[in-house]
Amino acid sequence: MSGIEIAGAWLSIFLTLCVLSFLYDDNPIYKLAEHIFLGVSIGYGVIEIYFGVFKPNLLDKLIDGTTAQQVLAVVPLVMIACLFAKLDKKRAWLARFPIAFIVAAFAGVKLTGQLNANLMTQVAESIPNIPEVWAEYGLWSWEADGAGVLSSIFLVIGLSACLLHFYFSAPQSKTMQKISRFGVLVLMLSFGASFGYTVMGRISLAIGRAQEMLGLDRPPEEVAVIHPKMATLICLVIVIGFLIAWRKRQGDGHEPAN
Amino acid sequence: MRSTLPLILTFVVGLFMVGEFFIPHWRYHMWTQVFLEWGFILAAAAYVLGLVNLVQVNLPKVINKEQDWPYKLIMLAAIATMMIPGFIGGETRLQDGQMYKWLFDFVFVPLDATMFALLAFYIASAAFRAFRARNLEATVLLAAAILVMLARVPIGENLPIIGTKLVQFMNWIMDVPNTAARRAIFIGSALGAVATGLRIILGIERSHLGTDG
Amino acid sequence: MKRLLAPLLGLLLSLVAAPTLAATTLTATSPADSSGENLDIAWESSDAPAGWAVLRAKGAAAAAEDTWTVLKLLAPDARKLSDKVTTDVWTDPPADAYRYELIALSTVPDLQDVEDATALVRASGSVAATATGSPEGSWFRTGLALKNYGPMLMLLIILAVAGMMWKFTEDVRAGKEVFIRRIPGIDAIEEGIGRATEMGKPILYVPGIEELQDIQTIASMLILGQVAEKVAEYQSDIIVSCRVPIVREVADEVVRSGYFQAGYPEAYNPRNTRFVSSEQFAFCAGTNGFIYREQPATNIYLGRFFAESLILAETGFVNKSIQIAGTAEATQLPFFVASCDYTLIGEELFAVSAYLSRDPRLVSSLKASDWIKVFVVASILIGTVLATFGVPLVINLFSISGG
Amino acid sequence: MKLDTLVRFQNMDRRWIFLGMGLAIFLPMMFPITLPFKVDERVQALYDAVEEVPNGSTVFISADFGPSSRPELEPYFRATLHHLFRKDIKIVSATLWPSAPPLVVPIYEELAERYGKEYGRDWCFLGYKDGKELAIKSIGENIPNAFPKDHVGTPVGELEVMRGYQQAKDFPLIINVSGGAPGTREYVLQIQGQYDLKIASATTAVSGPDYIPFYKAGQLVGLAAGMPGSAHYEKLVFPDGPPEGVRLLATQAYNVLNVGHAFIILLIVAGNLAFFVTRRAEEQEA
Repeated sequence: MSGIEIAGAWLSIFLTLCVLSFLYDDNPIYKLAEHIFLGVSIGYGVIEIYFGVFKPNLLDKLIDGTTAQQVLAVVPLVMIACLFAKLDKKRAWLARFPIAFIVAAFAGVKLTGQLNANLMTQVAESIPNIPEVWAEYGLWSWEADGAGVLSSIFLVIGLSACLLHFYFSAPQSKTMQKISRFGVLVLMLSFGASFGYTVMGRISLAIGRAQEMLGLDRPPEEVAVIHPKMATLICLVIVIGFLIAWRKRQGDGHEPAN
Repeated sequence: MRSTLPLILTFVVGLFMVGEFFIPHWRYHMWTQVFLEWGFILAAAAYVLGLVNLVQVNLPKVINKEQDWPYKLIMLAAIATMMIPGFIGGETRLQDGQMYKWLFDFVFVPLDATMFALLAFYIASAAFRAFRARNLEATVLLAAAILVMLARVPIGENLPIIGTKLVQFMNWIMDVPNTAARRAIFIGSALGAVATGLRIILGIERSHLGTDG
Repeated sequence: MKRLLAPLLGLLLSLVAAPTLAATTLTATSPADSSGENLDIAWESSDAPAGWAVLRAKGAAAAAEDTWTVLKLLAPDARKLSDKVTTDVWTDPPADAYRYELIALSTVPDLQDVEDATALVRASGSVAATATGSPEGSWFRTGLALKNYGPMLMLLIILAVAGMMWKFTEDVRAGKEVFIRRIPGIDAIEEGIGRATEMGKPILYVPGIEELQDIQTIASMLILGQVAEKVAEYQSDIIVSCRVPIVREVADEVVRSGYFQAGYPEAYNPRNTRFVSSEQFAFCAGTNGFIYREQPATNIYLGRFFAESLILAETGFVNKSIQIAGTAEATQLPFFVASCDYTLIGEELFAVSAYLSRDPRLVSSLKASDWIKVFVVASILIGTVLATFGVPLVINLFSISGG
Repeated sequence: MKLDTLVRFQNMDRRWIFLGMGLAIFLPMMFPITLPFKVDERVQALYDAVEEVPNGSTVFISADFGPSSRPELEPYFRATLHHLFRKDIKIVSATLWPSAPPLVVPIYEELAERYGKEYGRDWCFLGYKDGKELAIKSIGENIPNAFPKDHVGTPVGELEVMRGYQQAKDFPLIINVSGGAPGTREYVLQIQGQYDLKIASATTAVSGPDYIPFYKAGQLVGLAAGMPGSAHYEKLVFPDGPPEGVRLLATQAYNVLNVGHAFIILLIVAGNLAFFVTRRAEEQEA
């Protein structure tokens, strides 16, 4: 492990704590980390898009592509020129052509893509084979997590009710209101369940950060040179010390946003 | 011309791309592929405009020493600090020993992961605040959340008597009502997408094309 | 004639090939609804060699400059292979016909770092069967060969929506009123703009974090146009925070035209339509900064969101902003529901621009989707009944496969 | 207890909650507790799908995760590599996430070395491809076209493991380690149905519920979601505990989650109790 990597490991722990200080309040040390993050991420995005898309798909084709590729690459070049015309107020209208092109192309391809994947397939999958379900699970089977005819019917009715909840162009009759309410309840059940399901993932992320700060994610030989626990402790003292000093300077009158 | 031509372009390109699904022939697909590639190149080129926008927004703040200007300066400097070694490193930029890789590993990654990890805290405070049994809908929401949270970890599973049933019931919620709700959202969005797509292709929605004649 | 030929042919074959391999037959057929780049290779055999190898050459008849490629080595029980005849149609367009050789391997060769794989494979076994096939591209996908009526139904739905949009627009023009149910979340957008104006604070608009190719982003851009127009009418400010540069450029155009529509083209400040960062959490941190430091009175999140949804919404809550969110991203809806004042669920997002504008042509598209929705619900219910009696008609109607 | 205190409790400064959450994560890491758990049916299906792949054949792994989803998915990723290499299954891998290569390549190299697997013959990594859904489409149709070279610049034609694997349907199984979009949803929607592919997914806890309908509909052959998914998979791959030099990070973290969940549940319950007491009091006053 080189010195520069050890320095990197310490820096990364320090930056982690800077971001966590946002949990207390928006503060200068967080703002510093935030703006470094913004800058680095923008630079990263530009570099990756240049080497990932721009160079292979445009520059390389223009320079060493076949004739067909070179001719085809001229079109996006012209469109880029039109897009950049935005910078000049008088010619800004030229940018409408590339924007029209890109919006239309993606809208067109997504139209069938969504229809295929999110409507056709989902409907086809939503029609249960009740005799088969009956033969396999009966009315309700705890062992199979509640699979059975009851659940199949619930699925069909719940789906229909949710869909009808999104019916916009008619006043809701009494029956429709009831169906719609049932649809909302099914939606809420799903949202609550998803929320609960997600909590785990979010805590896992924090565990990941804690594992790094305590050095649990590294082999012992690296821990021996980096001393992550020590780094965490020192950085923690610096960050907390800074926060106290900053709060004092702000005076007692300042009520932090909670 | 300034407003009609973009509409014609929209119609022709949009219709052509709808055809992508219905016409499988490779002679057609070779062109739809090219169109999409052009779209990606165009989106990539817009990064230059994005940078211009960033400088336009932030540089005047630095020059006029507006509030928070030192941070804006740091940000602009950080952009350069990342971009220069990136271009110098070229194809090898992500190999060990490159400055770009070092910045990625020790600045970008921890900041990114910690920003994400803030969610562990926010999700707790959001749950505490929002999950109050004010009415039937809210009660269903909260009951489902608690049940799933409990059944998802070994504590719930190991509860005496109800443990196994709890996990089975959670799976039922995920499999049945959750599937119903999700499918309804998928199907609804697909319908919305069709309507939106058609409105664009047919030129009914045109706010993205400007209006100043 | 046939009776006479068969034994003759058998005799001929037995002279050419080893007698044990006479039982192997090879076919190369073009799949239905294909792009014309694929051939399905299948063989039947009673043999049990150590493995199979399939070789391919271009053209229907043997030629001197034939180049054979080893496609794949397969396990003894394999009986089929789907071959893609070209990997780049621009430089190597599909030929009219291809020849295939099936080789029954006596030993499985190791082709790692081998110069002439074809020779090695040939030396490791004997030709069991040959076949010729022509890849045929289809110019129209019907799905009928597989009893999938999905593609046809899809075309029908698209045409029906377009047709209904035209019909309902005509109805409106003729004076018929189209009713649209109240959607509180959308009404809240207008209230939020009014509130921001009263407080003298800006409005924050986040069009999701997806690329422009996502239909939710496109829908959000269309809504932004309506919102900007309202903001301009109220003489308030709108900050648009974008993750994707091309989205910022479109947003810029959309907001500018909204201000123009409202009659205040000079009031638009392009610096308020911002590119923040293309990385998800950096974008999130930057947008958080806007919420903390520019104190918008109303935050509008419409589009496709991911994990940043809750960070943004919680920061907005602390800032005491009115928050309206809308997305079709099911995973994030729970967080918006928990943290925002109003949440538009799924399809409601796509209804916003029509609802806000009240343009009869847009409103008519809502009514058209409603009809398709009724058709879908009816299909599911009828399909379930039919399937219970063993009739899979509706399932076939919605099935899409092959390609 | 005073009513006033209960009202204040309901609107308490959220930083107390943050502090509590921090402790709920930190303390059990310092003082671990372990509880037994059963393997989920969907994870079992995922494991069985890998078991069904004949020894010696080749699977495709799309490793689509980044630093942010790494804690949840890296343990699964490692476990499945142990599983595949142990079974002598070859691997062709690629990613749609730009931040994935620096993360996954070292893991491949480490485990390939452990099992004596050779690059190019037993496994290969084709690197990152931009284009999201479009890239997935080309994986479905034409892998050599999407990835003309591997991550170190070798033309794919020279990789023996790639011979005969030109499109997704050539693989008996596709494993998608999916941290979000683009990921399993896009794989299923873009190419699963069209080519009738066998796709298995390991994903984050957040995406899990989204993919269950796919599993139910048979569009996925198996599904491991979040830290529990990874922990369950670790248990299946190493039923008798980890061998020398292997750490089961997910199993360890799974137990930390217990406390985090319990903390949030307690918060919600306490919040609601306070809410009911104050509301009743308000109703009585009114």
